[in-house]
Amino acid sequence: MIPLDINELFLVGAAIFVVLAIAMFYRAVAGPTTQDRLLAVNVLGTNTVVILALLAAGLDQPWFLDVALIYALLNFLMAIAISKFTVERGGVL
Amino acid sequence: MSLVGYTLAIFVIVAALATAMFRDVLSAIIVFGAYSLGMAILYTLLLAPDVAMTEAAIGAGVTTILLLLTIAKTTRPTTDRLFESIDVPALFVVGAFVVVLGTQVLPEMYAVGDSEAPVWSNPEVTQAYLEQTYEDTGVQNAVTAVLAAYRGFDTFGEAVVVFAAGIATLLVLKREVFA
Amino acid sequence: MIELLATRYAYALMFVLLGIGLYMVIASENLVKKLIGVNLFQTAIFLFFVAVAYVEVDGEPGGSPVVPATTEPAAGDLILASPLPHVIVLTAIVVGIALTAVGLALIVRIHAEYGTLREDTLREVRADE
Amino acid sequence: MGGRYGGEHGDTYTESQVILTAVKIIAPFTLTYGMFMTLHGADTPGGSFQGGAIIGVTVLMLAFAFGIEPTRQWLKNSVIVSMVGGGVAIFIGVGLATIALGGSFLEYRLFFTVLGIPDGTKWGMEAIEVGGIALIVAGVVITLFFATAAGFTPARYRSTPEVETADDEVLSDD
Repeated sequence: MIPLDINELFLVGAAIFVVLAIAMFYRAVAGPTTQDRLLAVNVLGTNTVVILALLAAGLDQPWFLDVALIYALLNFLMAIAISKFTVERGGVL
Repeated sequence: MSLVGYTLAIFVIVAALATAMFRDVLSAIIVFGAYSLGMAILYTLLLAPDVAMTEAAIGAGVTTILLLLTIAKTTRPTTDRLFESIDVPALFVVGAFVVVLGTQVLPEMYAVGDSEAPVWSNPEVTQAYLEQTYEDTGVQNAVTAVLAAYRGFDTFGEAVVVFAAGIATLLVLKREVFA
Repeated sequence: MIELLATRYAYALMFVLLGIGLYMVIASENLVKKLIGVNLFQTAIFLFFVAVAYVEVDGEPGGSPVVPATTEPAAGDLILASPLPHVIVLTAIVVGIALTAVGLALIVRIHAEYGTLREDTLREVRADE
Repeated sequence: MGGRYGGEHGDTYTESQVILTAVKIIAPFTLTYGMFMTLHGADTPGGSFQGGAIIGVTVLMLAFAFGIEPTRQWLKNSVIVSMVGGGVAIFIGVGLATIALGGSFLEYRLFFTVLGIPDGTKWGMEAIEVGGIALIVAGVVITLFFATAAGFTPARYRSTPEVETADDEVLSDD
């Protein structure tokens, strides 16, 4: 299956990134410490931004980038919330 | 559509299963955040930008934080087992539920994206909104138009429900202010 | 069977997620996990609405529900997703977070009164009173 | 009782230079994007629900960086209450205004036909979107966060009645 169209190539790239996300999910499930899980989810968030950007190019729908932008901003919030929680129990307070 | 959609569906199912099976509540919350990420891509793929944005802001951001605050306020039981043991009666009930839905309801549904499906082909619903939105309201985003103009009363009720939920939270916690 | 799953994958996914959410609500001992299950159930319902609104022609997806700024009533050949289910889901998500918050407040309250979040322990404590 | 019930019994906030700096850089962008999305929701995907949620999330971000208690004092209770209450009031106000003009609830075009405001429909919708929904959603997100963060103080952990009356005095000042 060799994609001839450049848009199709973007879509296949997005699919590969989703497969990589599933692979990354192994660390989120198996990771012995909470820090492993946190890092895995953070990488998944970055991965999400990349997938959305590739889909925006592949499907020719530029507004996908708006959603990607929100994720780029909010992924950070999730990361600091969980990390502050793990530093000290109730450290978010 | 297809290839990304199917892999994404697998990802979402794996994330949901992990959420269900984790014994540690903190791990479950973290994995639920990942599930929410996958779900938002799926909404985006199904051409619902507004829904995906709301899910991104609320599902990934606010829900996670509120859950974390709750376990910070209450307790997080320590455990040495990674996964929950399977509850067989519950599994039986849920399995029956899913099998009945899958075998009886699924074949009756229209295919995803079928333009013959009533929600899209009925000229009095979707077509009417799409044709008249710009003429009637002067905004291009049909979702905003339906939200604020065509179904404004509905949105008003929803806003009051959210308002009431804020008050209910304060009442349950017996607080007149947030401090 | 395969053909059915291929064309209705969003609905099949929704049924599986409904099942997982229901399982969490029934089987989880921890109240916070029960509430996560309710949330999961909710997102499955949202997926149903969004999948209903989706439209494609010959495998090519349509557009998001943003109509071009023309007063020409050419909307008959616009292939756009239906805005109505999106609006319903939009309000439902915000109501959902409010619902979750009220549930979490109740959980905090239960923990303050009974000192536990486990359902079986809670039942014993309540039976002793 | 430790820091378990509410902030008043001990704050476990630990300052982190990394988070502080990162939030100082990111928060303006988040707020700007939220307001952009609110104000620009008419013509692009997005709208007041999303924008309001993002504006609310900005405050949550600040609370994580600077500590919840200082943020709560900086953002006075009256501000949040007036956000939520004012949003509902604006919504009701616009709806009743159209009724007063002789139409039905939220019949925006009366702003044009009766009052002669050009693009009256669009302005009416913007008032609902920006003044109503965005304020309500942002305010409620902040309210829920602060309320959950404050937690519940059981009666047996509440201090002597003097503190109760002191609390009441603070309340009446607000």
